[in-house]
Parts: sequence; C-alpha cells; structure tokens
Amino acid sequence: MSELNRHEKLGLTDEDVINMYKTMKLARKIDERMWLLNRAGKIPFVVSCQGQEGAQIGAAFALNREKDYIAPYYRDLGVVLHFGMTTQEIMLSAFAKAEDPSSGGRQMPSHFGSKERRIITGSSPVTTQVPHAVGFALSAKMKGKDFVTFTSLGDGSTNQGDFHEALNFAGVHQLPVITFVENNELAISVPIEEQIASETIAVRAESYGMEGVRVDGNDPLACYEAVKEAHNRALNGEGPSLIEAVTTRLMAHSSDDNEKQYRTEEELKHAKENDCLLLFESYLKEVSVLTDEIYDEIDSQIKTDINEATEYAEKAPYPDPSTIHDYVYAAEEGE
Amino acid sequence: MSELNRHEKLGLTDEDVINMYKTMKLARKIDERMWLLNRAGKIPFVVSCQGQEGAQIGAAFALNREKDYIAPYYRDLGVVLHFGMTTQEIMLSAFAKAEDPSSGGRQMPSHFGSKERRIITGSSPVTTQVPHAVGFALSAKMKGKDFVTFTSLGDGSTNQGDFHEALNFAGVHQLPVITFVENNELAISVPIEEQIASETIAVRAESYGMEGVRVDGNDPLACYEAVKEAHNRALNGEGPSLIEAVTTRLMAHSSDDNEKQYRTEEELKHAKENDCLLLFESYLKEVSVLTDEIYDEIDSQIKTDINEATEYAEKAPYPDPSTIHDYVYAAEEGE
Amino acid sequence: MQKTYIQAIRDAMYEEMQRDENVFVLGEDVGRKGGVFRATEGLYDEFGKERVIDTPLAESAIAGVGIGAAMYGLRPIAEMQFADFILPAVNQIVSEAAKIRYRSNNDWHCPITIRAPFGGGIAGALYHSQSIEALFASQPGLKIVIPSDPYDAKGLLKAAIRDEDPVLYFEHKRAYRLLKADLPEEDYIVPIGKAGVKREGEDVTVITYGLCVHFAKQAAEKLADQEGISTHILDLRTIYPLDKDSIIEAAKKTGKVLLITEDNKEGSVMSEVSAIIAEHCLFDLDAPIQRLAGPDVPAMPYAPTLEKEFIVDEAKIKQAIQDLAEF
Amino acid sequence: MQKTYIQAIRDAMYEEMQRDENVFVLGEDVGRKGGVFRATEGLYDEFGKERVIDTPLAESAIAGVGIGAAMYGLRPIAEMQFADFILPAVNQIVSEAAKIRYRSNNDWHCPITIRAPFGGGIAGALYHSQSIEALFASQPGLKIVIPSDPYDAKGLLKAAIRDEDPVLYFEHKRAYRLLKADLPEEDYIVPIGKAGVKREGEDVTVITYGLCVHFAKQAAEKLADQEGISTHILDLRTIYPLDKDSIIEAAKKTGKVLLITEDNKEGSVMSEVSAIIAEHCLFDLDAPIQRLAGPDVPAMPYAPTLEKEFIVDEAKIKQAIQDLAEF
Ligand SMILES: Cc1ncc(C[n+]2csc(CCOP(=O)(O)OP(=O)(O)O)c2C)c(N)n1
Ligand SMILES: Cc1ncc(C[n+]2csc(CCOP(=O)(O)OP(=O)(O)O)c2C)c(N)n1
Ligand SMILES: [Mg+2]
Ligand SMILES: [Mg+2]
Repeated sequence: MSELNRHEKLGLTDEDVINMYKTMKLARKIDERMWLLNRAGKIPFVVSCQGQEGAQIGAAFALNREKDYIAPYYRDLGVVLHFGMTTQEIMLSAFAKAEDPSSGGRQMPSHFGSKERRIITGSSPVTTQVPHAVGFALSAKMKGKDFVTFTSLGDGSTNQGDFHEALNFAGVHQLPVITFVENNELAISVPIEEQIASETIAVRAESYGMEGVRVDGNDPLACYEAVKEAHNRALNGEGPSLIEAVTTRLMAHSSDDNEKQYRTEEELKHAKENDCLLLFESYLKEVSVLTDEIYDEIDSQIKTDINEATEYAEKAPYPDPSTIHDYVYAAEEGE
Repeated sequence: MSELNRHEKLGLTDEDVINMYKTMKLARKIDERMWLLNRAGKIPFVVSCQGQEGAQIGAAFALNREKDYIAPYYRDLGVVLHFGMTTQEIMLSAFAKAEDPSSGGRQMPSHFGSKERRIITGSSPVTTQVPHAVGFALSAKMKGKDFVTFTSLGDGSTNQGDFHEALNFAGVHQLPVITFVENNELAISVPIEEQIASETIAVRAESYGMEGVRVDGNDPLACYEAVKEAHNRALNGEGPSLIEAVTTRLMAHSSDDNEKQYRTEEELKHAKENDCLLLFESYLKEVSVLTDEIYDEIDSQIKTDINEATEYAEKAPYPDPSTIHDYVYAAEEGE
Repeated sequence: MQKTYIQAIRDAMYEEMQRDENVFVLGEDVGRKGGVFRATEGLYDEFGKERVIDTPLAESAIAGVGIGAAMYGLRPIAEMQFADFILPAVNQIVSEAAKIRYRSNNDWHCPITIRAPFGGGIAGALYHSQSIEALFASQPGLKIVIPSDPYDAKGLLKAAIRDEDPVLYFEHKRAYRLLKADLPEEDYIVPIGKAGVKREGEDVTVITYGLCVHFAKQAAEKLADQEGISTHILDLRTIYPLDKDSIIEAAKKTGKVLLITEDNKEGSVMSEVSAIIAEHCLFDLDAPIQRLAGPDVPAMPYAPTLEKEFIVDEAKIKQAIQDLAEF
Repeated sequence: MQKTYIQAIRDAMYEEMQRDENVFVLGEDVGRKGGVFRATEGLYDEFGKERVIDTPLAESAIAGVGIGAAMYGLRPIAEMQFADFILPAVNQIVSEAAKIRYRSNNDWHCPITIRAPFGGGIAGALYHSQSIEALFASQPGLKIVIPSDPYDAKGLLKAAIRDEDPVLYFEHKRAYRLLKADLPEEDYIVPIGKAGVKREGEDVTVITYGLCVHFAKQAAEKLADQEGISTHILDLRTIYPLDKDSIIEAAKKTGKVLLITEDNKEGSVMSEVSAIIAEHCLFDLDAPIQRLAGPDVPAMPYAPTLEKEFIVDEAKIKQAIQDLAEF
C-alpha cells in the first residue's frame, strides 16, 4: 500500500472511493445545472451544495443505507443521492412537479424526504430536524433496533435553541445519533466570528456529554473516518457524537443571494482553492485510482443522466390545483 | 488576620459579613413564615429560597446595587432583599395585595420586579430572563454605561433554548453580563443526572467563549469571590461569565409539591447537613464575628420586622376588581 | 365506577399503554413524581422509565423528540407541565407537527398527542391560568380537543392517542378533581371532530367548551327551574377544526346564540364560531350573536379579587342567558 | 417622490434612527448585506455596526435581547427574516413582551418593534409564504399592524417605533416592489389602532388588510366600470386590537360585507371581524357575512398551479364582490 494511499487504511476499496467520487461529482453537476436552469428562468430557486459535497459524501458513506435514518438539511444533495434519490427525482423537485417524491411539488427543492429510503421529511426553519433525529434515536433505543440516526445542519444553525435542547436530550439518554455540522463559516452573510462565540463548534459537545470531533470538511476521507467512528460508538451503545466538518461554500447562499454584498474577491478566490471535488480528484489521480478513462466515463454518464432527468422533469405535469386540499389530515377511512 | 478568617482576604469587613448574614437570615425567616402562612391557608403559594440564601447573598454582595441591573429568578429572595426590597413588600406580594411593588398583586409571589431598584420584572416560564439580561448588557455597551447585568436561574433551566441563544449572543458581543446558575441538583423531581448531560454546568461556558466557574454554593464567601471576579471582568471589557454555584434545596419545590414522592430520607438528611445558613453561622462564630449578643439582636429585629410586615400585608387591601383592565397598554396620552 | 376528570385522563393513558406497546409518555416530572398534578400517577411503576420518561426541562425538545418518535412509528404522549409553557414548543408544533403530512405529500405523518393543563380559577396567576388554545386554532394540520367532563376526557384522549395526526389535548386543571362521573368499564372513544349536545333546549343556544360547559349546565338548570328558560348547550369538544354542521344546527335551533369561552374575547375560538354562524345561518337568528368571555387583558391575575373578575362563572353565564332569552 | 413599499419601510427606519439615537436595528443579515430583501439597505454604512447588528441565527435571542434593550429604554427594531421564522420567538413575544407592562403593574414596559416579511405569491413555498398574524392576534399587550401601501408602510412603522408598547409589524413581501406611491417629504405617522377607508362605496363593503387591499381596489375599479357596482373598502391596518368602531361603521354602510384575508380561513383575523359585526350590527345586514380566504391547508405550496389555487387575487375578489352585490 503506497504511502499516499489513505483510503485503504480506512478500509475503503478503490471501487468505494470511485463511487464516492462519482456521487460527489453527480451532486456538483446537478447543482450546476440547477443554477443554469434558474438563471434561464426555468426554476425559481436553488440552494447549493457546492463545496460541501466532500463532507456530505464522506459522512454518508460511513452510514448504513439499508438501516440508518437521516435528517439532512437543505445543502445535503450529496447525502440524499447516496441514500438513493435519483437525479430525476431531484429535478422533479427543482421543477416543482407532481412526481417529486419529497413533497409532490409542495416544497422548495432541497427539502428532502423519502420514507422508503429513511430520509426524514425536512422543512425550512433551521435546526428543527435535530430533535426529530433524537426522537428516532430514542425509538431505536426503546425498540432495541440497531440503526443509527444521522442529522446535519449548518454552523449558524447550531445557535438555535433546538440544537441545545436536542443534543442535551441525546446526551442524557446516550442515544445513537450523529449530529454533523457542515461549517462553511458563513450563515448567509454573517461570518462565523459574529455568529458563534466558541472557539470551535466541536467543543460544544462537552455541554452534552458527548464526543466532539472537528475534521477537514474539504476532505471526504477525513469525514468518512470521523463519522465511521461515531457510527461505531453509536452501535456500541457509547452514545451520540457531534462532528464539525470545516467546509467551504463555493456559491452564493442561494439563487436569491448576491454574495458580492458581503464577500471579498479574496475570500471567493480562497474558497475556490479549497474545492473539495478538485482536491479529491487530485488525490484519486495521485493514487492512480482515477484514470483518464474512468474520468471520461463518469463524466459522460453524469451528463446523460442529468440531461435525461432535466428533460423528463421539465415535461412532467404540475400537481393538479384540486389536490391542494389533500393530505392535511389522514384520509377518513384510515390511511 | 487569623488563618481561619477568609472574608478579610476577600476585602470584606466584619460589618460586611454581618450584613451578609443578616440578609441571609432575613430571607430564611421570611421564607419560613410564608410556609406557615401557606399551611394556615392564608396565602396560596410559596416557592422557597431555603438552602440557596448563601449563594444568593454571596453573589448579590459582589454587585453594585447603585448601578447594576438584576434579572433574578423565583428563588432569589436573598438577592432582591439586598437590592432593597423590604420585608413588607415581600409580604404584600405573598398576600397578593394592591401595594405589592412587583406586580400589584397580579403575579404569584417571587416574581420580582422594581424599576427603581433595577430589578427587571420576571415571569414564570423559566430562562426567559436570560436574553433580557443580555439585552440590558447590550444597552450598557451601546450607551457606554458602566453597569453590569446579573441574571440567575436553576440548573434545569439551563437546558432551555433561551439559555443557549442568549449566552451565545453575549459571548459574540462580549457583553458585561453575569449568568449565575443556582444548581440545587434538582428540577422539581428530576435529578441532575437525568437533566444535564455535561459533567458540570460551568463547562457550558466554553460553548459561549466565556469564563466558566464552579463554586460551592453553600458558601457565600466562595460565591462572593467568583461573582466579584466576574464583575471585574465585565467592567474591564473582558466580557460575560457563567458561574455555577452548587447549592442545596432544603424544602419541597414549592408549597404544591410533596418531595417525599421522589427524595429519600437520606437525601433530605444530607441536604440539611449542608444548610448554608448554619454553615455561615458557624464560620462567623469561629472567627468571633458573630457574638451571642449580635445573634440575639439580629434574631429579634428580624422577628419584629416579619411580624409587622405580615400584619401590615394581611390587612392591606386587594386590588380593586375594576383595575383588571389597567395597563394592558400605555395610557392614551403617553405615560 | 366514579372517576374524576384527572383519573379519566390517567386511565386513558394507562389503558392505551396496555393496549399498544408503542404508546409512551414523556415530559417534565411525569415519571417518579407522577406529574405535578399526578395525571401520570402509577405509570412509571407499571411501565418503567423507558416508557414514562422524565425529560430535561426543555419543551421544544419534548415536542421535537416526540415528533421524531411519532414519525418513526411510535405513539408519544408529550406532557407540557402547564399550557402556558407550551410556548417554547410552538415552532415544533406549528412548523413541524402540523405540516409533516402535507409537506411530504402524505409520505410521512406524525401521530403525536400533546397534553397540557390549561385554565384558571386555582390562584395560578398570569402564567398558570392561561387558555392558550386560540394561538393554535388557525393551523391546519393540527387538531385541538378540550374535554368538558370525565367521560369525554377519557374518550377524547384515547381518540387522540389513536389518531394518525398530531392532536393537542388541553385539560382544564380546575376540572381535575371538581368533576366526577361514572365511566363505562368497556373501552370507548369520543370521536375527534364532533361536537356534542350536552343539554337540549328551545330558547337559547349556548356554545362553549371546557369547564364552561359545567357552569353552563348548572346555570341552565337554575334558569329552567327559576325562570322557565330552556337552554340548549353544545359542547364543541374539538375546537379545531370546528364541527361546522353541529354549530349551524345548534344555532338554528333557537335563533339566539350565546358563545362562551374562559379565554379573553378578541381573537378567541368563539370568533370563528360566530363567523361560521354569520356566514351560514344569519337569517335564522333572532338576536345578535353574543359572546361571554374573559376581559382582553394579558392573562388572569393572582389576587382573588382580580381572578374572580376575570373568570367566567355560573352567575355570569346565567345572567347572559337570561338577557339573551329576554331579547 | 415615488417610493416603493420597501423603500418606505427603509426610509422610516432611516429617519427614526436619525431622529432618536436610541433606535437601533437587530436581526439576521440586516447589517453588511442590508437584509435579504434589502429593507435595511445603507443603514449599516450610515449608522455603523453598533446600531445595525447582524445577530447570530437565533430568533428567540433576537426577540429576547431586543426586549431587554427595550426595557432598559432603547428602541429596538428586531427583524425576523421571514414571518414564518418568528415561531421560535413566540415565547419571548407572547409570554414576555406582551405581558411586561401588565405583570409589573405599569412599572416596566417594552417598546420593541418586530418587523417580519409575510405573505405569498413569490414562489416562496410552505415556509416563505405564510400569513402568521392570526397566531398572535389573541394576545392582549401586543399590537399588530400590517400596511397595505407605501404611505401606510412608512407611517405605521414610525408609529410602531415610537409606540410605548410592543408592536408586530408584518410587511407583505410581494408588495415590496409591486407598490409605489408619492410620499410626503415631511415627517408623518399613521396612528396605530385606526382602520382606514381606502375607497368609498355604497353597494358592498370589503374589509381586508395587506396586499389584498391592493387587489380589492383593482377589482372595485373594474366592477365600477364594468358592472356599476360600488364598493366600499376598509383597510384594517391594525389587525390587533381591532378598530371596532370603524368596522361597525363600514359594515352598516352597505349592509353587505365581504371579509378578505390571504391567510387560511378558519381562525383567521377575519373571524373576529365577523364576530364583531355579528355582535354589533347584525340587523343592519342584508346578506350573510362572507369570507374570502385561503384554503384551510397548512401553507401555500410551491408549484405554481397550487400557489395560484391558494392565493386570493383580483379575479377571486371581483367574483366575490359581484356575488354579494347580487345577493
Ligand atoms: C429559523 C430560521 N431562521 C432563519 C432562516 C433563514 N435562513 C435560511 S438559511 C440561513 C443561514 C443558515 O446558515 P448555516 O446554518 O450556517 O447554514 P449554511 O446555509 O451556511 O449551510 C438563514 C438565516 C431559516 N431558514 N430558519
Ligand atoms: C418553560 C417552563 N417550563 C416548565 C415550568 C415549570 N417549572 C417551574 S420550576 C421548574 C423546575 C426548575 O428547575 P431548576 O431550573 O433546576 O430550578 P430550581 O427550581 O431547582 O431552583 C419547572 C419545570 C416553567 N416554569 N417554565
Ligand atoms: Mg454556514
Ligand atoms: Mg434546580
């Protein structure tokens, strides 16, 4: 095993890391396409995963996608792709079409949900998913099930009361839940030093009697390792973990935001230099896992996939107006 | 200075500590009287300070009662007595009489407030006062005023979202505010280990980039010292502090509670052994500050004071029913 | 067997926990202590601390963790120690519980029951006396029930626990030991969404809920005996969404409607009841729609003089019915 | 000079901050960025970061710290980025701000203004389109204002900032750039607590607020031209506590009342308006009190088909007025 090769030490095969790369790149390319569609006036809104795919994929690959439950946040395109959402489904949601599995076109894109894949339905108010994840973890403990619950959120969102209340609950009951903070050091326009009074977010773990870890979120392998360890702890009854992945926001907050209002050219340049996708690409080339041939194949597969998905979604029907009344409550005769 | 004498080292005179003792004892005796009145069916409700007077008086004496603002919680009889509330006023509130300065008989007793004395009006939902205290501290900073804001709460109450949100705000802006947790290791019936996941409450300070200190809350001098230091830091622009005083709840949670439901005889006995008033009394005798003569004088003063106050309050009129509509909003013609 | 209102509540939980092992209780002091009002008395001993969970003092977590467990498939009964203290959990209840089914297009749902003691008349002062239901009674996706007697207390709570959607269950703390009734031995539910006629009458229709039903019944008896006034009483039972048909029927019955709530008046649940009547059977009315309610002040004060002034009691109801009958 | 609705809001803040150095702004992204809708544009540069504070992402702290500062004697303007995200702050607003004067028997008070963009029609989906006002419109101690045009937007915001009590100020985000008007150069306020007649008419009375006033005016013009129907429009402006006298007067004027809100219907502000009318001038009515509102679903969905179905627009209003006129 070469000195350079880090993934084998983590028990990941070459195929594993190629899959990781593929999913990262798919997330990136879907996201890029959504921006184009937005700028072309075809979809009203995008909130981007760009720059955080490494953290997302590293974390997601450390989970058990046959058993675990996830409560992701709006940037987690990488996470939900690994949990089985298809490009077509993502595009259906971007176009607000009836077939969107997350919400039937009722929610903005990136408000993921799929019971079948154990993706817990999410909303827009930040951090509300964290107590939900703790509730799933409590259920696992009560019912003696061996799944782990994973939830993620942004750095700014760790300042919400729900973060504190939920993590304390998880800590008291030593529940199998992993809280993964994607710290891109911005909350819309507010930089981390005006947002968070602690040195790091990971140190907040001590307030909840849990393990706290800070990792390089631009490096999927580092994230994989940290989440894998947390997953093991959770399964071994050693309780919850808080993981802070220091990552990078490559784009504006959303398609409604103009980041020039608050981010300097310097800062933007620095962000570009930390592009997790390019860094992982270099690594995979360095260890001779990503050949030109594989690269091209992945690239063209992804293009086709996205083109087909976009075309399908664009043509798909909107929800019928009459359906607006559906599903406020369970249907009268049970569900 | 004798080896035993700890107060002189803190810059406290004999007169100071006698005053501390007096106020502690006054708080205790008022509280005891309120229980008697409650059991006699004369007042509907008591929530007790007993066992926490040491922490309260130690902390309060470290503040500047000419300038500082305080946002106390319901057990803080000791704190508000030091800030100028009279026995008569406390009794007026216990009897829900119109003259009660905190609320005119509208709130339960122990919901302190007095603008004149810079006692910020409090409510029943726990922890809401903590962001208010931060708002006062923000005002001090914005206006360049040299007051410090002090707020207190119970151990269980540190699990509310407001604690987290407020302390983070204070930490980010480095505001002159002291958060004082009176940790009696119970929240009604729930013991601290089922309540709080962290090792101590003081460690939570790190989440907010502030100084965290844990002291013996049964010892007023230790509390005085910790709060004095925090006060100095606040005035020196060194920001907020979190102080945990480990204290003792001598009584049931309130007059509506039966602590036998959840506290063993053993635990109750242990609590009694840590009675801060008796401990401080011993200390003051040991260093020959509290003579039998002074003791008797204080004792009889307090008795007279409480008797008179009770008598006055019992006779005082209730608010007139017609006043129920007053003060929902400012009077039409300004205030 | 004679049961008080609070025993009925406790029995409903006990029986549902026996029936379905997915039912569990969480809240402050619900375990060892059995609840500050003792609504969960004995449950901890019977079902253990895994199913009767003393939570940290954090209402948003109580609701939010409960919501998570409900989405997983359990049947949490979350207790808010006082209805006044449900407010830190509003975001979880309104943004989350109420919208989970709708936002996921029926993929997920959230069968949680949230119990909270409400109401005044027990020297609870501003923060232990509130009627907080109006704050939630505009949020589709939620159901809100308020029982007026032990029979409904038990039946509505069972229905709430078995319901596939989030139900807020507000129980009147002054009713806890005041109201007693013989309850059936057999299992029963009171269906959510249906109001109940608690007294038949011809002259005046009273529409109300909660403890006011009790006072209205007492007033009605006296008026029947003393004045020969015959009062029809509709108990809303579910205050959101409202049972429009029953409201319209009751209003039409006498043409004179008195709406009563212990809550303050402006923006109360009774506003909507009035609007339904004004929309659907205006021409059946023989008198303006009257509302009897608390004064529009922030909450019920502590002093007995003020508490009495605030509270809607039998005497005030009697007077209002009589005035309307004479209109 | 022509100003948009959002410029009017920004100007009100600017001028009040000039006038009174105790006025300051706090909220998420209100500083450097000038607000996500740019309502605070330029304030950071003009007044500095001490008076235009970018807060951590924590609404309960924004409200709670603001409340503290207001009690001290400052005049905070707290921004909630979207009205939908005010919910984590409900406890601070309802338990604290609303009750501070009352509970302290007038010793303390809390002059805070809380601004929040509300309303739909901008593809904001379930959580960026809500009308959240009904949730607060039963809490004495609060005042709630909702401007319908640039003139009122400026005048009501100034009145809110100068008010001695907490005011919730909801601004319609679709109105931000849609509505323009010439505003006076001089300082003025629009008094809180007073509704305003926005159109005189004889046949049908429309009572509404917010952006619906605009649509109602457009519909009324068309109906006047095309059908000869004369519509009277009352803009509530303050939706809590309501201006009862103006409501009663407007209802009596035509005897046919249409109440309009963009919010979902059951439990909306319009329920109380209806109840006031049914209580005070029932016999002046020639038709049932009609309500036109959003459907009773949790919130406005994202898909354009559903959003259009939800929203109250000019066409729906026109139809409703016409139906009522023909009643
Ligand atoms: C409770 C709440 N308040 C405000 C918002 C508006 N908002 C959406 S994203 C965001 C910033 C989030 O920052 P962070 O948590 O760091 O996540 P990031 O977007 O940087 O990944 C804000 C303020 C919201 N969605 N929810
Ligand atoms: C938000 C809220 N929830 C619940 C309550 C009911 N309650 C009053 S005191 C208390 C326990 C407080 O415990 P702790 O903070 O440790 O303070 P202590 O009473 O022990 O001094 C509870 C649950 C409340 N007042 N506010
Ligand atoms: Mg961020
Ligand atoms: Mg305690």
